[in-house]
Amino acid sequence: MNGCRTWIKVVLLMLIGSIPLYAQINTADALNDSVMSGIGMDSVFAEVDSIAFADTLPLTAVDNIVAHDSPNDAGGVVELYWTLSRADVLGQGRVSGYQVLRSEASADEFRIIARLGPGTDRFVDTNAPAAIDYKYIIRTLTYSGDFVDSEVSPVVSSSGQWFRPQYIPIIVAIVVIAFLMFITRRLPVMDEIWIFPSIRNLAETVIKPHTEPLVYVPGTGSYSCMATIASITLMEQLIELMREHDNDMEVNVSDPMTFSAATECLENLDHSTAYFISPDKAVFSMAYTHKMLTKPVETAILMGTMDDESLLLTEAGSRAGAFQIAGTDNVSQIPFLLSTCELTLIGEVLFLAGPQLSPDGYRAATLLHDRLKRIAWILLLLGILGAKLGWDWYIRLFETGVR
Amino acid sequence: MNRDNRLRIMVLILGLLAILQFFIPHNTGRWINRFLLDWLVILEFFALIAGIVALVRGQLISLRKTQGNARIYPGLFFVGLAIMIVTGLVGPIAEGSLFDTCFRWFLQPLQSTLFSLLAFYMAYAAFRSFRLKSAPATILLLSAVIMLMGRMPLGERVIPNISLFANWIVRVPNVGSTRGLWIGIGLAGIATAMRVIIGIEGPASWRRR
Amino acid sequence: MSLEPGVLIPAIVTLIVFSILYKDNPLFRVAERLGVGMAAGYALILILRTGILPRLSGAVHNIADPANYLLLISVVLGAGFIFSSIGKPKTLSRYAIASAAAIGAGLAIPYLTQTLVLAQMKATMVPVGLSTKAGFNALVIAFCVLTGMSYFSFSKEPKGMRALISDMGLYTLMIAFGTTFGHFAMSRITLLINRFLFLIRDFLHIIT
Amino acid sequence: MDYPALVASISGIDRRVIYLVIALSIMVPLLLASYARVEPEIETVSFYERIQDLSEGDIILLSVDYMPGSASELEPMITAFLKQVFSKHIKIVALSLNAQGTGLLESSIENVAAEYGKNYGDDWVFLGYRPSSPAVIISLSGSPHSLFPEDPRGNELSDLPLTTDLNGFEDFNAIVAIASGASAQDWVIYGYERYTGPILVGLSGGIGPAFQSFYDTHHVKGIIAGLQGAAEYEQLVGIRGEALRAVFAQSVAHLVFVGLIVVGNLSFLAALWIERAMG
Repeated sequence: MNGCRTWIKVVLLMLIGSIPLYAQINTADALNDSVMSGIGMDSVFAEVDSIAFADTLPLTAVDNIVAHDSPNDAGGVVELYWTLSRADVLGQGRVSGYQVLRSEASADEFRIIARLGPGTDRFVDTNAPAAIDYKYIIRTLTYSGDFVDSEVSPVVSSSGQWFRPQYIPIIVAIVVIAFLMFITRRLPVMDEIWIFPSIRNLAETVIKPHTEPLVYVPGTGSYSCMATIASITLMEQLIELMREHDNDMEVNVSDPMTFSAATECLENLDHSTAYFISPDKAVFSMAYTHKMLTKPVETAILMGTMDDESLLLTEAGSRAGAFQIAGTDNVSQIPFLLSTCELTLIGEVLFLAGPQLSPDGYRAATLLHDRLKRIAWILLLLGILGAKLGWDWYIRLFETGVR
Repeated sequence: MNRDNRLRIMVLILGLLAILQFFIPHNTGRWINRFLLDWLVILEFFALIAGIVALVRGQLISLRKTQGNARIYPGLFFVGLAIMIVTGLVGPIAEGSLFDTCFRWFLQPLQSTLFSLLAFYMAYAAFRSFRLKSAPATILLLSAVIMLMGRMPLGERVIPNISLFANWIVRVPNVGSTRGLWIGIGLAGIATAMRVIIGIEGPASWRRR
Repeated sequence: MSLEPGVLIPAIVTLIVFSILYKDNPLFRVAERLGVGMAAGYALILILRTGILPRLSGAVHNIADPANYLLLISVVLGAGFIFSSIGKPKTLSRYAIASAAAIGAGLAIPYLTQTLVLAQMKATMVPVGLSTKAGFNALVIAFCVLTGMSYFSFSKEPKGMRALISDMGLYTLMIAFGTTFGHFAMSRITLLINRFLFLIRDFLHIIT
Repeated sequence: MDYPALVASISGIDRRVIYLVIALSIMVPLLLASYARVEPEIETVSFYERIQDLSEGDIILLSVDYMPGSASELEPMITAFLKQVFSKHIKIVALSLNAQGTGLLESSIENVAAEYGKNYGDDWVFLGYRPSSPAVIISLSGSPHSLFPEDPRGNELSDLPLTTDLNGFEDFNAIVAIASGASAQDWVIYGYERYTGPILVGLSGGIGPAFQSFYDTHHVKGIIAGLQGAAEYEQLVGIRGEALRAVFAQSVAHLVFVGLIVVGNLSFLAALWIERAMG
């Protein structure tokens, strides 16, 4: 059974991996496309230029002006569209541009509010205070100095909206998640819960007898990052675990707010101290390196959001011969943790470690997360099928204003 | 009502405000957003002061503990701190100012050199831990090698079409897996955030011991 | 070799930092201590002069804005940090931290939902197939997303088919990690090149 | 010949030796300086063409955050980009979302602008630095004057011809975010749903792949990733910049990386084989 499974994996892997051919054709095509489009444009312009009877036709004004309040904004913005003067479309090089004139609907004092180049058929008036009625005129100018006005646009006024309809999917998603959270909290927490392997190893490492304090780094991100909050939660749980085994913890913090949070969290909690090192990530990792290379250390735990400094920190640890456990939500740093640390908590595991190790309380979070993942998974699968079967309505449910 | 409940209520209100502002295009939304972010900046400022106070205390202690040449190190800390604060408070901080110069002559080369060390560390990490130990390790190794070869001009001359393959890996499987990770991280983050707002995780939930 | 301080001092700093590659040494310690002090001062001045003072002047400009007065709360809470740092009662700082966490969480929820969840899901929902290249790529992406998602399972151990899928997930994730490693190696090497260029061109004038 | 000992010594080699190898593999190619030729990526081309499509007098919002850590990758990008922009007589409103990058950014714009005879206030304006990129991005969707009453040189924004009647995002024909990390993502997350025009990003090589899927979801319309991307862009714009030079040393270093991985694995396999042989 096991053997055959390995084989299935191997075959699937080859399927993914052995397609340089596809890749080749793909990239080539894509490149061509982008080039082609460029050429296309040029040829069009060439055509337009070549139209001869530029100056012979009468100078016509732009017509059917559409003016409306720009939707889903804070107000103060009016959008104008119109069809170009025929002289502009055909007689290239005759129309020098357009002027937008605006007046309050009550009065008839039109003032020029903008100058536009030839070929422009829309204008966004970003300076139209809400709830004031305006009317517009588009004036067509020629190089020869004469001009012609369009007729007055319909009266329009801008207004701020209180809600963006295209966000309904987001709201629905949030509500669903909140609801699931609610019912999952009500669930009886199973007493024998399966613990994710790397999290279990983490817990086991922490309760091993240590002569030196464990070194803990709650990432280098600000405290308003979810990862940092999760990391502090995890730290709390780990300390609970190791206190029974008389291990100490030394917390090194880079972000000042996180430092205050850590000190708060460790308040009146023996076996643990928090140190503020430096708000600057580079200097922080410098000081951390020095600490590692000069003081004996057995175990170092780095959890939270980290940028490039992650490798600086873990390399220092491995030079000091420490047993390192690291986790981050920053996808681009995970490979370095994998290659320098004995144990790595990949992405979301970081968020779930605290809940999984907590004796009770919000351990239900694990159930919630699995449910969310399962639902997302199924929705996604349906979506992929749907795309094949052309259920546009379904895919539109996930539309969040992506253009 | 006891203190913890008061804390929970404040957390709930601020959290809901922060969610709400996202859905309000009206100026009020912007106002709320600006307000909350100002709130954060102010807190960060004070937190930083507190942090520096803690630093100074620590340095003073080590200054008292150590004697002889070792005293120079905490001393240097105070020198550095003084330099920046004085130059920053008296003069301008724009480009060319004394403050900026101190930064450029010392902190900036320090930072960039430190991050350039990563090249060495990565090489060593690759040498030591990219081994054909297991199937996953092998895949990691292979895609890393393909990337290294594919994303350099001379790579083409070593292995033809390698860059196309590398690009394909970046564009297709890499995108897929990253998305998978992101969806998971997103969901986990949302759940954590909700737990923080209703006060079963984070500061509002810390027990007083 | 150029002796003007603007080049000499950075060059010395650069060499000192490189020295850590060999082993920890007093010079590195000197740079580190000095750096810790300067970085702290730098951060403080920066947030004061670019974050706090402009906000204050803004408050003076439009005094009517209620935000100015509501923000006084945050000032009071923030002061709590200083109290707690000198060992006074910690109630205020607890409130301050909680408020920071709450704001962070509130801001995160809608943005995470939009950008990391819904947008990514929608982007994956494209017609798959084996006949066209686009379709094939879409298939591979879909495969990677679905397996990559199912690598993590927290409430019960994956068995049978699920175990298979989650293993595949690990493999696909490894592809992404390998890719990222390659890219990062690239960018860090660039940085090293830049430092070397600084040393041999700007400092030692060996090359032009 | 004592093979086990040899193998052991290879796999257990001192890290300093590796460090030395890397140092040489970069230093030597730099000393014999030479330029390389590169094949532009689709994302880079798309970035380039989005800028080419703009017309004279358009305004681009350039938001830069780079730690000195990634300056070496991003600076060539910025220079090449600015050369393209100024030669097309497009105007630039720049700001910094990262304290450390501020000075470097202003000076590098200054240099290129001087080269093209562009003067401050009319053709480019530097707004300076404000903390917390989400705050800045969101408030820029409105009028910049509230957040940036004056620029670092002390001019009132309302006095400068370029900025005097900026009312928000609508006035920018494109937003270019060149970043070494967080702020590029903030532009996608916070800027995207407020700004309708194209958002183009230049990134330090590391976060390139992570942004690939933002490109596929059309959150961003173009990406310049890392030194390679910078070199490609220099080639597209048609200048022989630092990136094209560094790329050669880069290639050698990459080969050395691969070589190290190979050697490491050979010694590893040999060790396995010896174990077997010894039983």
